[in-house]
Amino acid sequence: MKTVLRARKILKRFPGVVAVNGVDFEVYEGEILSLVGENGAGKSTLIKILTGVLQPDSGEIEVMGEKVSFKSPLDAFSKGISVIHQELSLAENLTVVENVFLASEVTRGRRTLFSRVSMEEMNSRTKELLSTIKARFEPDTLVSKLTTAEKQMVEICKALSKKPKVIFMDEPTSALTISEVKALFEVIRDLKRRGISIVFVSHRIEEILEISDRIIVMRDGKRVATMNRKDATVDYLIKAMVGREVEFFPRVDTNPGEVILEVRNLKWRDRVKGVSFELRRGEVLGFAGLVGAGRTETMHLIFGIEEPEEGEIFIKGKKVEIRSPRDAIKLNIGLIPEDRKLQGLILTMSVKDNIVMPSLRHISNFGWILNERAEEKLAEEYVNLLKIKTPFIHQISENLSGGNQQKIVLAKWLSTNSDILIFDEPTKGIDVATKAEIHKMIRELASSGKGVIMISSELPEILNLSDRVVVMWEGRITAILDNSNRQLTQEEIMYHASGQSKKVMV
Amino acid sequence: MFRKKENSHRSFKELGPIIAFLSLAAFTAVLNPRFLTPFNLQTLGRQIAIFGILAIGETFVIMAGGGAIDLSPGSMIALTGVMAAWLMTHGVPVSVSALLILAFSIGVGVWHGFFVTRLEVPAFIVTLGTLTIARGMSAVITRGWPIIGLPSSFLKLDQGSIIGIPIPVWILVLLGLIMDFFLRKTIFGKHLRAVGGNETAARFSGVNVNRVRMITFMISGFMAGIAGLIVAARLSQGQPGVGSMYELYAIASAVIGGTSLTGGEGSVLGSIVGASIISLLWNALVMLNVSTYWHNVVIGMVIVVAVTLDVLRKRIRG
Amino acid sequence: MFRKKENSHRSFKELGPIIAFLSLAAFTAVLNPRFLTPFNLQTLGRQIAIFGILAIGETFVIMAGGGAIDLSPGSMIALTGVMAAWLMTHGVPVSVSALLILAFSIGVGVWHGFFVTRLEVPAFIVTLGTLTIARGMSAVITRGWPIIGLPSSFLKLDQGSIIGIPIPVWILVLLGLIMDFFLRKTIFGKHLRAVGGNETAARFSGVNVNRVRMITFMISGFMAGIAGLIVAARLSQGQPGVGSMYELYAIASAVIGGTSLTGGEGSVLGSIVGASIISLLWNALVMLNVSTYWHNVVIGMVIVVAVTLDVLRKRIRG
Amino acid sequence: GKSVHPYWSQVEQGVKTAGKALGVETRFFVPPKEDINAQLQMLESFIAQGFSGIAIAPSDPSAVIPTIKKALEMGIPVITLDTDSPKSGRYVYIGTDNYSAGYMAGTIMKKLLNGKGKVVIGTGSLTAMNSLQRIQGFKDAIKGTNIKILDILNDEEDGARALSLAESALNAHPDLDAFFGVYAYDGPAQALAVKNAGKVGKIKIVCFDTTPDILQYVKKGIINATLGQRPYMMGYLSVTVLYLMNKIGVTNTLMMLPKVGNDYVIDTGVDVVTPDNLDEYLKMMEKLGIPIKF
Ligand SMILES: Nc1ncnc2c1ncn2[C@@H]1O[C@H](COP(=O)(O)OP(=O)(O)OP(=O)(O)O)[C@@H](O)[C@H]1O
Ligand SMILES: Nc1ncnc2c1ncn2[C@@H]1O[C@H](COP(=O)(O)OP(=O)(O)OP(=O)(O)O)[C@@H](O)[C@H]1O
Ligand SMILES: [Mg+2]
Ligand SMILES: [Mg+2]
Repeated sequence: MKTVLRARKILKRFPGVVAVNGVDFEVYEGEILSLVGENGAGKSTLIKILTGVLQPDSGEIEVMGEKVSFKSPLDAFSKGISVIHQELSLAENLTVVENVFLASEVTRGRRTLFSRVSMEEMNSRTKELLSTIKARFEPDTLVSKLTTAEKQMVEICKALSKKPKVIFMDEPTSALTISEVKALFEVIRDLKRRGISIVFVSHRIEEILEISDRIIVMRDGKRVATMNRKDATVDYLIKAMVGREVEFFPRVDTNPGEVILEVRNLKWRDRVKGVSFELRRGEVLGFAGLVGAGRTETMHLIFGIEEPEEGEIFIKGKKVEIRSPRDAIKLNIGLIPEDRKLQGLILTMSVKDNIVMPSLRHISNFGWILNERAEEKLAEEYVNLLKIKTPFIHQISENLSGGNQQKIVLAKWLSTNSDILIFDEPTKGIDVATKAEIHKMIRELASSGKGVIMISSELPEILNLSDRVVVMWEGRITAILDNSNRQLTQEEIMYHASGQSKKVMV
Repeated sequence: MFRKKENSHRSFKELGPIIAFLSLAAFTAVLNPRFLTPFNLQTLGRQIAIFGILAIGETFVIMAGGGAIDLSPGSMIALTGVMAAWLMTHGVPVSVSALLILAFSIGVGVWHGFFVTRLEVPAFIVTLGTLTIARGMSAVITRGWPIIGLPSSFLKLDQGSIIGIPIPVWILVLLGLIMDFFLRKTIFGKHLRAVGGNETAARFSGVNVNRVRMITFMISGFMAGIAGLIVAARLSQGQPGVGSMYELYAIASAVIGGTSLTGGEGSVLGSIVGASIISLLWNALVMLNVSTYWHNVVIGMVIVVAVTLDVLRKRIRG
Repeated sequence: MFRKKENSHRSFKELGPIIAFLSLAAFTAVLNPRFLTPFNLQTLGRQIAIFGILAIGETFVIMAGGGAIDLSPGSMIALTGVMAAWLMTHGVPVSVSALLILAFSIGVGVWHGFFVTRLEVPAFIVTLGTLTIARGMSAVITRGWPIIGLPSSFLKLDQGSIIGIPIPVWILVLLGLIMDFFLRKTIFGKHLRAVGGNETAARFSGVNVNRVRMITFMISGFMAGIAGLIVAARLSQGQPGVGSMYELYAIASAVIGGTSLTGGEGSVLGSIVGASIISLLWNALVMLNVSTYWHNVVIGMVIVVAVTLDVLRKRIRG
Repeated sequence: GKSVHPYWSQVEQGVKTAGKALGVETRFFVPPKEDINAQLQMLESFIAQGFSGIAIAPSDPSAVIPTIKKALEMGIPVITLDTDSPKSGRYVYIGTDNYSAGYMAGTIMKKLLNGKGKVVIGTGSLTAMNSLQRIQGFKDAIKGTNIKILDILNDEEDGARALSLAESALNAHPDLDAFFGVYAYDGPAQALAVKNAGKVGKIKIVCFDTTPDILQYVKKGIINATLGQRPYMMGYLSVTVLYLMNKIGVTNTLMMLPKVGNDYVIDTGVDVVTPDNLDEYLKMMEKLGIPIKF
């Protein structure tokens, strides 16, 4: 087998951490290689080094046997190395085509900075690319108008447009639902057939086992194991990543109490078309649906991000007006938002400041003077509880790995002691072991008498955790399914999620 | 089909400012029909040219985002004018002087770009430095006295006209077309909007962010140089005191024309319309016999109202 | 342990500007020992007070991010001074006049806040409007004439001193302490940083973004009003032409002191040090007998160099 | 006019009064700050509006030449006031030019200091023509004496900065003998600085304009002399001359005016106000109908 890319003894330090600690790495031609490891293991950092975004402190890289040194992403592209970063990196103010061909624009004549770009050519090529991955939007759509999944597709198109030999995909599926993941895997297999190697990062074990030819495991910046697909099992993989066995939470019996939140006929633009449901104390209410089903928007209406055009919200039987997140917080509602970078975190602020932000009023003196000790105590408690990997709690949150950032967002809201907690894709980008911990926590929250809503695109998560499942399709609820005995199946949910039934069952 | 979409979207964005300009002009013309005399329109055109040229330069700088603005153009008008006059009165041929001046002002742009991209000094600071330094240098060179005696061939740059339209207006149109092309049709334009929209994404995609920023400052410097030459020709001299506050009006023009101060968005046509509104105000207030003491009050209000209406209009249309 | 780290981090941030200030002062004192005479230090202190007060206000506005700056303080100094003088010479008691002026300037801040938060007009535009309108209104009220005959009890506001330190300096210290407390020790301060860092995320965390922004403009307006009163007392008159360009120097002071123009970062102490550097320059250039023609050149260079060195220093330390 | 300044509002008063007396419509305009480009812009708007006469105080004598020529070509009589532009072809110049006024200030200073001493000049602009000419006149007047100019301070038309600079100058030069203030607020700023430093009487001040605060300091003897250029007269006479030009024709009007060489100049003269003649001056102003109260 030919080695397309080889790296030796890659080392990268950040203040307080050795992110990548002498890693050797190789990619063979036409293989699908999975790179796995806990949050903060160093996967993204390694990828950034191999794609020219970061420069290693030491180590060397070869492409097709030729020694290279990447000073910028452009150097890597020119050697046939493409990448889809963990954090989406699109210019939202540009159109799809403009993003896909950013920095590799097509011109008719000689290519200088002031050459006229050939929009026709780029449009038609983008159309082709979009159709190979079965995307349904037009090339001239503004990226800011797309959903997360659609943006992910744009990233894929962008990577493909470079005609690469290797594509690094850093957690491309974390924002996708099952059917989209399926479509993506089709694309990946097709690329493989065309001789392109894929390096794939994911925290979903079942995906890794499904798609990989080979698996490399990292822990604490080191490469700790390598295995072929046929040798890998779930337990073996997890043990290699975590270094110990992981306990999955046992089934807990639920006994839902009184209705704590009731929503009647919520409407907002053409995204939410009359949504009604109830949430009880002590239950986890799962929300399932395809991309764009309107789940996120519904929750935004409840949390006061947008005001509903019609409909009513009742909390503990009392009708309430929620005009802003502040109002919602006063009513003891918490929302763990979907987009951690945009909505969840203030990246320029420290881990501690982010965690305490919604609780400030409760832990400050006289309600307005900061209490540094109380803040530190609270932050440290949750850093330990969620095993947030950070050198100290005053670390700027931007410097944390993606999964650890997600944990901060969780910590922020878990620490508020809200009665109603809405999780929107809570375990996005979180490693297996921590995910199990978080699942346990969510269940415990419910048991302690809170009402929990959980939107998730990972059906196993929905099926394991929810007592009831609301399925949405195109802004409407198509079914509310009982799952108190954990008997629901993926097929059943998918059936309703594709809008094939409008019948509501309870 | 795609093209049509883009175009309809485009013409839309500048609609608000264009309406504002036309209604102001109509209002003035009704109250004082002499507003429409060719002589007055030429006067107005010359003024629009100066602000318009500066506003285009600012548009590029602002579009690159990161809070970048260029505070230097006003002072640079004075400095380049003085330098041009010095050169010409010291026997350097007109064309050579003009080229030297343009080279110099692009050089100042490079200086700005260098500090912003390599040393990561905020654009506000380095261009505020130039504002002060250039103002000071003009005084140093001239000891405050204007440099007079410019060759009459040079004065044509402002005072000449072709088919009744003053040369500065032609220059504005020409530069406007070129810059509009750069902004909308070229690789550079796409990169500029990407840098302004999401610098990290642009960098990860392989855009040479520093080069893009550098070019925006060079364009702004170049524009200030052109405006400096026109103003010198207009005044028939190198005047060290001219141009103060022009940068603020140029930035305001760009914003009135739809340029977003946080970067990524902007249009050449919009900026020219913005500059036209401000220039028109200067003219109209005299035409309408508004007491001189009230001029600033009215100008301030119109700027705020124009932008507010435009914001509201856009919001209502969704 | 964590605490110590943060503190050391803090004192550190302002170190660069403080070193710059001290070396400039030492340099001047060595070349002209008269720099250190009490009278001169009082002169310097009074000047620092004015810029310092304005710079604190700007710091709050800028920290809220979104490219917000307040261009109005310079003109507001003129307008509030003129208004105060008018009131006092029309028989309104000193304290009542002062309160009215402060209420008015906070009101102007509310006006700015209203346009920025409710109508989403860029702060640059609405405050540029005020810059122009306030300048115009001062001219309208006075026709260019100074308003004289202020009560001597009012003049103490500038000319009085306590244990040898001029009252404006005490005011600066007092306001500085209060504002530093607000910024670092209160929920408002943390919310302000959050809004400046990521407005959307702040909103999702329950921060009332509009209120935070509104308060920053009110603070800036209030500071301009205080500075206006001090300047009026200083000149013993309401002068319509005073304060032009102060806003730019105030913003520069804030940036020299470490305020990030993209929001989220800034410190009161830093801004005061920044203001001190600029005020010191005005004084030192005279002390050092630098030719007046070169003043602007030197001021521009020092501003750029001070910020550049600070940026480089921070970068080297990682 | 040139900028918003008490001086120009006195011109305006003269213009308005004359307009009323003669029954003609007058308009008065100044840019907010000295800006020659803005002034040209305004001048052109006036030409476009077809006024029957224009009196202008050019911010710069040569920059206005083409525009004045244009106006004359179009048959609009143009005269200059306050500042002249002799090469423009304007018919008359009304005023005392700033150079002579500055020269007179220098002469007074020479007398005050007995031909020996150190002076600091404060001005609002290093580029505006009136400032340059006043300073030039001053310098020429003290040429050959033992009076030394230590520094020229530019406050950029900012009164507060003028004060700071004056104070700094006092600190920097303990042996300073006198200040010369070029713009209206410079004299009071210097007077205040001298007063605060407790150097009243030790430091002489000569300055320009007759705003109430200046006269107040003259009364207290802190300002030793101030020069008034009679802006009211300039405004009044300008309207009168333009009125005549329209009524009886340009040539006939010119015949009645004082001829200097080949040129026509009405010298409005300069008032020198000192503590000794202050009362006299105030009475005269009252007679002219522009009482100054303080
Ligand atoms: N710019 C930075 N400054 C400081 N530390 C950093 C920086 N970038 C990454 N790190 C640290 O390096 C370590 C590795 O991070 P990396 O992002 O590579 O993890 P990862 O394996 O991709 O994790 P995840 O699964 O959560 O995405 C983490 O401890 C992280 O905090
Ligand atoms: N800012 C926006 N502009 C235009 N359309 C938007 C915007 N935000 C969301 N949409 C659209 O609204 C629809 C509903 O989106 P929403 O995020 O509520 O769905 P969802 O069910 O939460 O999907 P996901 O599973 O991706 O979270 C989508 O079709 C999306 O394209
Ligand atoms: Mg990662
Ligand atoms: Mg969603």
